[in-house]
Amino acid sequence: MKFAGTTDIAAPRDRVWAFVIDPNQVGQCGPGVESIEVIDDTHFKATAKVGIGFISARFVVNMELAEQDAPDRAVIKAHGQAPGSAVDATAAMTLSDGDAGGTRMDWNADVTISGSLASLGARLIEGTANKMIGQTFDCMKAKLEA
Amino acid sequence: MTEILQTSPEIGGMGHSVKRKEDPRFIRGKGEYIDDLTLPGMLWLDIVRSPYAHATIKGIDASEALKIPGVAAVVTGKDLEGYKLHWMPTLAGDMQMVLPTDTVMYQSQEVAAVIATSRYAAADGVAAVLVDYEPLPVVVDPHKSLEKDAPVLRPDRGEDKKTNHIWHWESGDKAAADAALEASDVRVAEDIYIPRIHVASIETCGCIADWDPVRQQLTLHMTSQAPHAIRTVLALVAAGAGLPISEQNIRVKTHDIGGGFGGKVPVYPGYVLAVAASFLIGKPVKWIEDRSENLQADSFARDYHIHAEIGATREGRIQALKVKTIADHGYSDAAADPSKFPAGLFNVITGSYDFDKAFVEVDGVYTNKPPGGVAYRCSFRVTEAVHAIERMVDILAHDVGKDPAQLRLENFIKPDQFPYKTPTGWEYDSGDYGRALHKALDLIGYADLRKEQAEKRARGELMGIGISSFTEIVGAGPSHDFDILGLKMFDSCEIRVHPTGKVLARIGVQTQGQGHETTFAQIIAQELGFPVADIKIEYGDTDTAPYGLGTYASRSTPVAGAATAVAARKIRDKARKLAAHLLEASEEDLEWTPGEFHVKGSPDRKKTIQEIAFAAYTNHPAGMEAGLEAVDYYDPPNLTFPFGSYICVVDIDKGTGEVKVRRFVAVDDCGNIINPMIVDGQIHGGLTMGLAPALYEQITYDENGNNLTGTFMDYLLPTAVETPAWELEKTVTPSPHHPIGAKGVGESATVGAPPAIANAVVDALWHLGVRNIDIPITPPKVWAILHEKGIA
Amino acid sequence: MTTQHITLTVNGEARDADVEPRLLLVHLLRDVFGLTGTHIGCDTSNCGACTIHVNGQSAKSCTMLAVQADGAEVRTIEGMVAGTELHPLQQAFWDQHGLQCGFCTPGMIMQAAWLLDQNPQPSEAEIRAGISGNLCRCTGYVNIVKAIQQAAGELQASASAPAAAGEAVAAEA
Amino acid sequence: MIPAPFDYVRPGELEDALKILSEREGDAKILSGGYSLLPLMKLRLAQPALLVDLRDITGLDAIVETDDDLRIGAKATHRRIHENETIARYPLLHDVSGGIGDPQVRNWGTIGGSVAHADPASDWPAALLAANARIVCRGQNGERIVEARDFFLDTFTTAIEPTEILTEIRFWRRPRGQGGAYTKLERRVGDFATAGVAAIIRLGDGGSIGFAGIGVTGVSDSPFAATDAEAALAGQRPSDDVFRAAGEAAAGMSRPVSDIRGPVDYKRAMVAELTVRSLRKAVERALAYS
Repeated sequence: MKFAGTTDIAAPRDRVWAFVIDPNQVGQCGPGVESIEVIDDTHFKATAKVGIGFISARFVVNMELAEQDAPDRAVIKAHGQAPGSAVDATAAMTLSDGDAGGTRMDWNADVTISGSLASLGARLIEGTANKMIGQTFDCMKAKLEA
Repeated sequence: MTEILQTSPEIGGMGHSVKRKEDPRFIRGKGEYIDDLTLPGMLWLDIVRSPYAHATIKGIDASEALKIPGVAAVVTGKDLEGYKLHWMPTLAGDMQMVLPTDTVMYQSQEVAAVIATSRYAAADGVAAVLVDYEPLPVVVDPHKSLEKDAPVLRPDRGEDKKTNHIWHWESGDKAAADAALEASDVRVAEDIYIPRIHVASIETCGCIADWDPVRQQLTLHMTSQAPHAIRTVLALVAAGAGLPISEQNIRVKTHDIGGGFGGKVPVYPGYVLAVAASFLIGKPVKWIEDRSENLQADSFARDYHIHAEIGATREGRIQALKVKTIADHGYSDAAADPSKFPAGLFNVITGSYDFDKAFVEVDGVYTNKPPGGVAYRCSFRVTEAVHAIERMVDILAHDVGKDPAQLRLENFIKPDQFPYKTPTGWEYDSGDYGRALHKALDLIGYADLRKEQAEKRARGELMGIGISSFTEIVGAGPSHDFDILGLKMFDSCEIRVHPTGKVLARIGVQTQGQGHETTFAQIIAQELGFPVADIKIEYGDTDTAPYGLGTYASRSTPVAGAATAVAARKIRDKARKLAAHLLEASEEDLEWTPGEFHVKGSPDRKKTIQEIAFAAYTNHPAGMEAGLEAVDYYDPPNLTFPFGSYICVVDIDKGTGEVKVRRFVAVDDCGNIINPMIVDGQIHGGLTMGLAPALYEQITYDENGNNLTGTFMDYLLPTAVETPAWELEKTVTPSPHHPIGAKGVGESATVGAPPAIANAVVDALWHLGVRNIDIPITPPKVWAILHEKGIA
Repeated sequence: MTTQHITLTVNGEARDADVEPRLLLVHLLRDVFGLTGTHIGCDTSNCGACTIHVNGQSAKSCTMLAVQADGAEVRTIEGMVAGTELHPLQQAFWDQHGLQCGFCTPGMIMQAAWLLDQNPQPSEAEIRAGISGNLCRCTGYVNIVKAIQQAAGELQASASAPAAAGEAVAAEA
Repeated sequence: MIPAPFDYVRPGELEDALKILSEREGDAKILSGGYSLLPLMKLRLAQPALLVDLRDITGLDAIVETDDDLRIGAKATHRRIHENETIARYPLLHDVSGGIGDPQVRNWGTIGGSVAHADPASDWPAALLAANARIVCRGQNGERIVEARDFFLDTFTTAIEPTEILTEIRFWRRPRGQGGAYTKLERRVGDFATAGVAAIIRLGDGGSIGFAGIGVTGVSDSPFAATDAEAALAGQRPSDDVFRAAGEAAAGMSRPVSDIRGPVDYKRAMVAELTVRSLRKAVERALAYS
């Protein structure tokens, strides 16, 4: 599943950049994230309860800051597993100067769901994933603008 | 074949609708299916499965699972590797993983086994095993799998096989078929996909493996259509692994089986895991798969991508056929086809028609899907063949402007052409295709329906009539051509007549609902005149039943049924000697009527078969062995070729694209009939399993190899509401080479029904320019066509 | 693991058990009480092989917890025989060849029994709709429908026969 | 398939149940018929820590008409609703209750369970939306009434608080000149709806449409009221052209996803088609009840 969008953030680009490459900050905005453990500069591990309504699963997610081209572009890869299911996602963010000293973030995400969630929840997944990605970028915007 | 004498209802030989002997236990809930068995000290096995269709296993952490109360052990591929049990052979001679050591190849593949003291603890253990995967590129489409840059899925096959191509198989004369096609006035070509489906018997698969370390005895209670073959495979695997389990100490017992349809022929990793676990722990281990595991991991059927081309004269006289097919086998060829036929009996594709020239080729391909290629109630790829030819003939008829019934009648192999040699190498035993089609046309009122269709079409309503005149090929098979892993496809029967005139017979085939306890008793009743009530049929215990290859591909009646008749005749031959002794007459002077020998011309000078049986133990002549027993291992001289003509009427809802089967007439010819009631029941069930893939069932994958039809919520078996009231008729054309003239019927209807339905739908839409719709013909497919043509 | 004590009546017999709350009713019947006539064919409440009666209503026992049946009257296929006499539905399934592998049969008979309780003279369409929650892979449903029709006729006949006899007695008195 | 472990309580009084929900806020899930919840728990897609079984709580299953309302208790099963004599005069509800799942599901599944579960393809929500029903939610501090149109927030997500229990659904009493219908498309009997459309039409003086309610299920994150379709119908005289326009409007508001039930354009077209079919029947029934 591929998703793309643009988020305009009323914060300067260097701050946005610093946020994006800081696991402790960007990690907080991951869907359902309950805890984050930083492994090194580019690797971190999170637990996240992901789902919709009362249907949810707890994932252990390994994340990697796979590409960083300061302060223009970053790619984060996530590989999450729960009993019987797995999620793999790649999110690419391209930053450019926005209006009034703000930052424009063009993003796209490629999400692959595997296992029983994909098999059994096919009719629910696309909408849910779309919403979660929207929430992630809304969260980043909110935190950066706070 | 010899003449079939009429028996009394009390004897209940052939032709009597004897009520089934197996039913009293089933209707009381006293059947004994695998999950009904509990052995003392038994443990439960449940399986951790892969969420990925293709991934590297980086690690398996069972520590949390082992903390769960009741969890006794977690077995991984690395554990099995120590015993060389991590791979096993498939019945098709390929290799399949029991548990992976490094790579998973399809979603829901077995990754580890949890053994626990209850099914609940085992399930909790499965949820607690953590497996670390690294995803790999997934190949779902067999066409893409054949491309040069596709990842090689099976590097284990060695350096010289760096391709996903498994095998190539062909039949017929390519040059002749090409030339004949070139010379044809009319050429019709079409791509036809026959999708992956699943037999989905209502009982899933399972077993209890019971290794007795003291007696060195393995008893495997399991759901198998072929218990003897399983025993031999287990013995070979054990020998390869150096385990002290040899064939005389392996007992496979099948008990009652809740439907097979081909899905219970293969050896699944779950069976081997249970055996391994029982061997390691020394206790009985039960494995019962759930429905999702059954639908996602057990052998599939079909998945043939067919390109067919037919050539004919302007008048529609069929001349040549050429077919190229890609067979998607998943990550391993685990078909249950005879060894020499990797594409099964697909080359029966010339069907009921008198082709001059034909050429068929099939290429097997690996993809990241579950292995298989088993039947779905059909004899080794016959359904695929029949669907292709019946669709092609229908398209040809429409193209040359001829009624599809008429075109068929003009191109059928004629009764006087039998035995008929096909251009792809088969010899059809007998047939009268025109008689069956005429009967079906009369029964359904074909001419009136065509009138009705014309009127409706004028009003803008969509109604279609579809015909299928199929020829089946069953009864595998003659030993010169047919084997599975070298085991020749004979079958067997052993009959023992007890002194009081009661009979125990054991057969090498197995019932999964076909009613063998009744029909095989009827064969013996027919041949020996004992009442059916006095005959007990046993099967499914390899310690007692004679060796046989099992029940699939409609082979029970053609092969084991023949063995039963021949064994009975051996007994009758001895009975004749005994009767001659008792009546003080010469054997030649005795005449047999069902149940007794009498002296020709003196009907009162007679001995009943019961009296003769008693004498076999009490008063047999000097020099004759005591007892009245016989065994026969029957090697059929040829296959049998049941056939039939089906006609289907459909109405299409223009608003939603829904197809409703309004009527369906099935005229079957399965040769001589043993039990008409059971034959009709087989046809009813077969038709419903033909309706299913035509309109509802398909195993569907997304582009990542996730199975989207892993429960009965999404894999749609028809209910009583979707299923029409089938209308049945028969013609009888006996098989000339079968001892009782029977041909077998279990699968004809599943083979013949889908093209009748598809042809009806296309017929309803032909005037809009529609030539083919691949099954299952779902409402969205029909609606998309109607929408494109501006109708919806 | 906490367990709960439940008591229930199964085929007229008082039973009790200590069960985990998550124990499915079908597993209570099969694994604890040994009543293996009730089968499991799917996990998602689609196939109906596990159909039984709970307080007179047909239910899918794989989609019900044992604790939900606490205090209930449960009837399974094993409770359909009266002494040695088959229930008219059991007899009719046998007579009409309404079963082949027999695996869906107990659930099918239980659902049919409930259906005839509700609607003693169903039409063919009502029968088909009435068993639409029960999947059969062998019979194509044709002979199941016939069996239910036969049983409906017999149940009707036996329902009216004693009443008629009763009237005769009353008249004599 | 085996559910993960959970605790289970079966309180005898509603107040007790509400107290438990407060004490275990977020952990607890209400168990009614169980036919929606238990399959998800067996697949381990749902793993509630506590089930609160409403079985022993009496008085939540009445079906009564008041001067203004038709009130259906949350625990009324689909079958009891379908067979109820009063409901016979409510053709929309009669349609819906007779077509959910299969007979066994209808024996045990309840209206309250379905509505609170809020599966995006379930049938009852469409009817509640079309009929402008009201949903009674009880908490420890008393009752609150939520309009159906404010109730279905998202997939499996409703306006019920975790500490509340849905106790009753209130429909408006059927006036003369009103009719309703529900049409669903299912791949096979017993399947979740590919799409389903509930319609209520009240004919005003002179035969024009005085009120139109359209509820749609199966083609969005949650069932929704097709307000554009309602607007297209209001004040119009019933005709196939008007119905078609309403159908197009309803289709325009749907947000289906492409899946094994069909692609997006198909599902949209089905919404239009089913809307027309439900409207035809609703008007026919309205005329028959004038």
